[in-house]
Amino acid sequence: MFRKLIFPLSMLLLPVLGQAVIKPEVMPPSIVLPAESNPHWVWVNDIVFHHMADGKSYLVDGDSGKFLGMLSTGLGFIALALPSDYSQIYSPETYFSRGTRGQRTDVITFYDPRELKPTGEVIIPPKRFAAMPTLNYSAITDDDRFLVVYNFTPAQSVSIIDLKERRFVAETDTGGCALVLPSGDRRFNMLCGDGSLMTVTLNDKGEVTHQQRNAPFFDATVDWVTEKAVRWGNTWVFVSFNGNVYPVDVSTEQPQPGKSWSLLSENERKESWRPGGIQHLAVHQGSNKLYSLMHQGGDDTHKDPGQDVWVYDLKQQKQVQKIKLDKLSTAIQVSKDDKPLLFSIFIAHPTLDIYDASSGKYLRSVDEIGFTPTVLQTP
Amino acid sequence: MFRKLIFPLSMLLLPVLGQAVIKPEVMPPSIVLPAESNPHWVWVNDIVFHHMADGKSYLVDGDSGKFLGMLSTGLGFIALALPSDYSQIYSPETYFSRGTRGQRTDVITFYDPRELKPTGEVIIPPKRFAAMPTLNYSAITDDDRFLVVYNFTPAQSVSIIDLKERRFVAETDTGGCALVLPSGDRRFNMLCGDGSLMTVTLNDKGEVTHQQRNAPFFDATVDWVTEKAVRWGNTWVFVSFNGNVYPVDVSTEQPQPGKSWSLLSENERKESWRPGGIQHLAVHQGSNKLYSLMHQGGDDTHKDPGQDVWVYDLKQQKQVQKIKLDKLSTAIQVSKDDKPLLFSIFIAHPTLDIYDASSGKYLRSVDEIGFTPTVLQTP
Amino acid sequence: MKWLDKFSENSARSIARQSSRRSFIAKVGTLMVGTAAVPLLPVARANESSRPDAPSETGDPESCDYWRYCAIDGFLCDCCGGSYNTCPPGTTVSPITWIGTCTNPVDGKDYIISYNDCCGKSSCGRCLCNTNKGDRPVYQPFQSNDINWCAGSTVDVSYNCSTAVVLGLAVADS
Amino acid sequence: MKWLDKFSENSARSIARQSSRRSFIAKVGTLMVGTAAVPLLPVARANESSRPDAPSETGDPESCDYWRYCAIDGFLCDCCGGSYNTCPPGTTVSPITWIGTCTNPVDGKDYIISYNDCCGKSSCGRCLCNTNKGDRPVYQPFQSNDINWCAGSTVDVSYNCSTAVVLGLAVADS
Repeated sequence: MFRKLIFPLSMLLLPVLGQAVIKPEVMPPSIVLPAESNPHWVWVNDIVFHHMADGKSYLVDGDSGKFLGMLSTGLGFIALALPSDYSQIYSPETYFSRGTRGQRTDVITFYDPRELKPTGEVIIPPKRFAAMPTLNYSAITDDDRFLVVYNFTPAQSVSIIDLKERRFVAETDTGGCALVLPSGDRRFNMLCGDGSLMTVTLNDKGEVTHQQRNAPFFDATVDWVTEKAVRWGNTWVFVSFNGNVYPVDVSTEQPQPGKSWSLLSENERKESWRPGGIQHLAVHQGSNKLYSLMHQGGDDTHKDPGQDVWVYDLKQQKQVQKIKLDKLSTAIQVSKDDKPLLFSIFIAHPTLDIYDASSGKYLRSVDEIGFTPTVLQTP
Repeated sequence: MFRKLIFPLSMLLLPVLGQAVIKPEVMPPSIVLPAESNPHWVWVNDIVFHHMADGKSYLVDGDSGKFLGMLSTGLGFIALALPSDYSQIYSPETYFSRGTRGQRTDVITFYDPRELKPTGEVIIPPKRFAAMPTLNYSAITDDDRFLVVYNFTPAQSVSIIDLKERRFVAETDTGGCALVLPSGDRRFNMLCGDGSLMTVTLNDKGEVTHQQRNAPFFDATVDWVTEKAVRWGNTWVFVSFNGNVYPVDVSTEQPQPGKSWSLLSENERKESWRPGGIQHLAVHQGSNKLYSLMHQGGDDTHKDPGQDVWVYDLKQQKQVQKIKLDKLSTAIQVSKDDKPLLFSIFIAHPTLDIYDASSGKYLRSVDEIGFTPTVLQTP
Repeated sequence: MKWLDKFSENSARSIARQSSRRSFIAKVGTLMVGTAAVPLLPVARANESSRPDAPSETGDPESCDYWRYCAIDGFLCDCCGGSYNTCPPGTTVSPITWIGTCTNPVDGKDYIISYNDCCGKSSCGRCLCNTNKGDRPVYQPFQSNDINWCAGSTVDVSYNCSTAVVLGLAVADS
Repeated sequence: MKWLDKFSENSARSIARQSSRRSFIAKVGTLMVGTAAVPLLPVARANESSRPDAPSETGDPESCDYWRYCAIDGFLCDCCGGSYNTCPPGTTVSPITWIGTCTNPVDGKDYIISYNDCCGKSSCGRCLCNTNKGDRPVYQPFQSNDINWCAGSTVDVSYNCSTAVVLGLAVADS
């Protein structure tokens, strides 16, 4: 049938093309990205709230502002999972046989980071957490071997995937605890409703060998930390609705809470400053800096956007810089290199803004980045 | 697991709820629409161009401006198919096993028009035409028995579905011809590239028994009629890019072209008026009126929006009214009753506007109707 | 509210309604409905008038400011073919969800509100409203509005809209 | 162009870029790319400079006004991780499509342009451009830009963006 249509048409076109059909332009094959990832790249994840069956993630080069490509990532998309060497892209995804209904299938899709093409998938239990995205709903162990995905049905559990063998290992009940906070090659922590961390230990097959509940490290009835904790070396840095910082050293099975401190001075607190947003924290490891998205607001504004990023020295536990953003923001991220970029986006206005993370200087914007962009990831 | 979570929480809530947990409000079951459809209802179809995996159709009551409900209709959604008694809703839909990739499955989904729930589906060849929507890409035979779906791969064919038996009947090659224009209980026409109609005849099983090519009824090299033809009794009314009307009587197997006439006076033509839009024509059978969406523009503006609806008496072939719309429009539709409403929507601004179709008086608007609404259907 | 104005300013195709008393991100930044361990359905079908603690209604249930919506997150079912306490045609209610406490402006009393999601179709897309009143992080799931509570429905996680159902009178701890 | 201004006025979240010389609905109202029965790939890899009829380039290939886009419909691949004649990473080109004829502003000559779609992912969503120059109805499919030409690709109908490839010099019939 195909040929039937093609040939008559070629003839039909001949009078138009005339003798000019000599050397048509060669259409190169689809773009392949460089083998070396650029630390100034950023993935912008989009849940597409009004059309949740069509999740997407967009790759942008922070230096040039160029849009490099995208992935189609299914229904209720949260975020990618990027291994430390960026040799693969893993994506926990949900599909229904009839778009929004029918049989649900959850998969981890493996993408080639140069070709942005699926290279395989692992089917996992159809229980992946459906929620407003944060980066702590799935994570990779420190040696990049296992991916752990948080489930909520509303029973709580995790699914563990062997990334090397491309195999689903097992689902393990984690009742009472949520999030996935990696803390070693064979260990991760989860945050429990009572304000404690649970330590989960794996064997070399990825099977859970031990679950240990620990003592609460904050008062879960008065000063809730957000789900958006960030990792600084072997320390997870939790920040509460009220701007208190709770660092927890996870280098051993028994988490070691550090001394709590506040993002806010007496005066700033009086002026109702507080952290807020969907992704309100970022860490730059090299300089031991914490970036915190801030706004002025009362109780219950912990997810409001901000236009200020305050920077803290995590070692000295003190504020070192204030950056005024060009626009309101609900998500910030910092690149991992030693000339870091600060990325910012607002879920209600999909323009990615790029700053020099050291000076705070506004560099450039990239517009038309999705519909409701949520969280940012840097390789 | 479920219970494990529930019970501790009930206890947790008790102090808050206190003794007030007496007679909680009864949540009624989901809304069920009235058994009788209202002629002033309108379905607004949305291809959701930026998120095509999440097609939708919205039902609005033109009298109250109330949004009544919606359907999720898959990838590259074109339009519903509504039988004359509105006893069912049929929807040609496309799904991929992984949202935008993987195995493609095309189905006709059967929805209950009162409950807006799927009651079944028929799988059809995964070849359904993917294009900017018009209402003539699938249609039901006059006795409501068979649904005919136009395919393009780019080979051209139709799929025929027995709606009573809920069964796929057959796919038939229709090379050279497109669209589905019903013309009887067991007959439909297709429009071919040379400007002719093909007549396709079915037997009582829905099998094609005869295909007949006829003579061209317009010059397909100079005055192309749009795909958006509308049916007026046994006549299909075609309108060309230049505003010429080509009526064709299809009451017999051999289509009978009527005399061509123009929507435009000499003067209007000088002022560059022409029809345009995605759904630029509507017919009101009872009053024999043709509604045509008009704008001023040059060549190649045949899909531009308009803010004027000109009304014609189809029997007398003359203009009888000019309606100035409140907003730009790409799609118009008229209700079927004898106090008809005129509906209008613009693909770039999803607000449905409602007018008295007789007087042209603006009545009301309904906002937030989708993302890129395309074509309107009245029961 | 300045930033909300800013957003509305440059967006007709706004993804959220304005609300005079609600924070925004709010309306966009969080999704869904929370938790109520109390099974709402089925409860004996009391006649409306016979319920001793049925609050008086006032205001527009298609507005984010309607009193029951003091802690809602998502598209209002009242704008989607349902009502403030009823799911639209063809959607299925999530039996569990999260609750808020809202003050009825007529009697000045606080009521426990359950924000049940209606599920099984794509987002309705109309009347997006949200506040985070009383919202907690997802590790306290039954107090979190970030969670798509359709996960607990028989039709799974496709979220269409949210309702606001009165569970009863709230009695302060104090 | 008044209506385009009107649209832009009230929409930052606009679904289409402005273009000085393009009609709009245009940009939204029609979708895709058209037809070229001429197989574009594979063709012997001529060195750019050795092609006798390679047109000189001028202008911004991320703008709707770029000369090759005189009859394009859809998202510009140049804004989507590809280029004016290359598909973005992970997408697959549709081998058949429709053609337009555009005038190169440098040499004033008319060139035949093939608007090949890149397929297999959801819409890129950036730089939506369109004109209907030379567009015909879908019953003349290989001259219609209403058609989603990804239908002819190996990865089926998920449409990501559109390219504009020079097929050759157009020679007028007259």
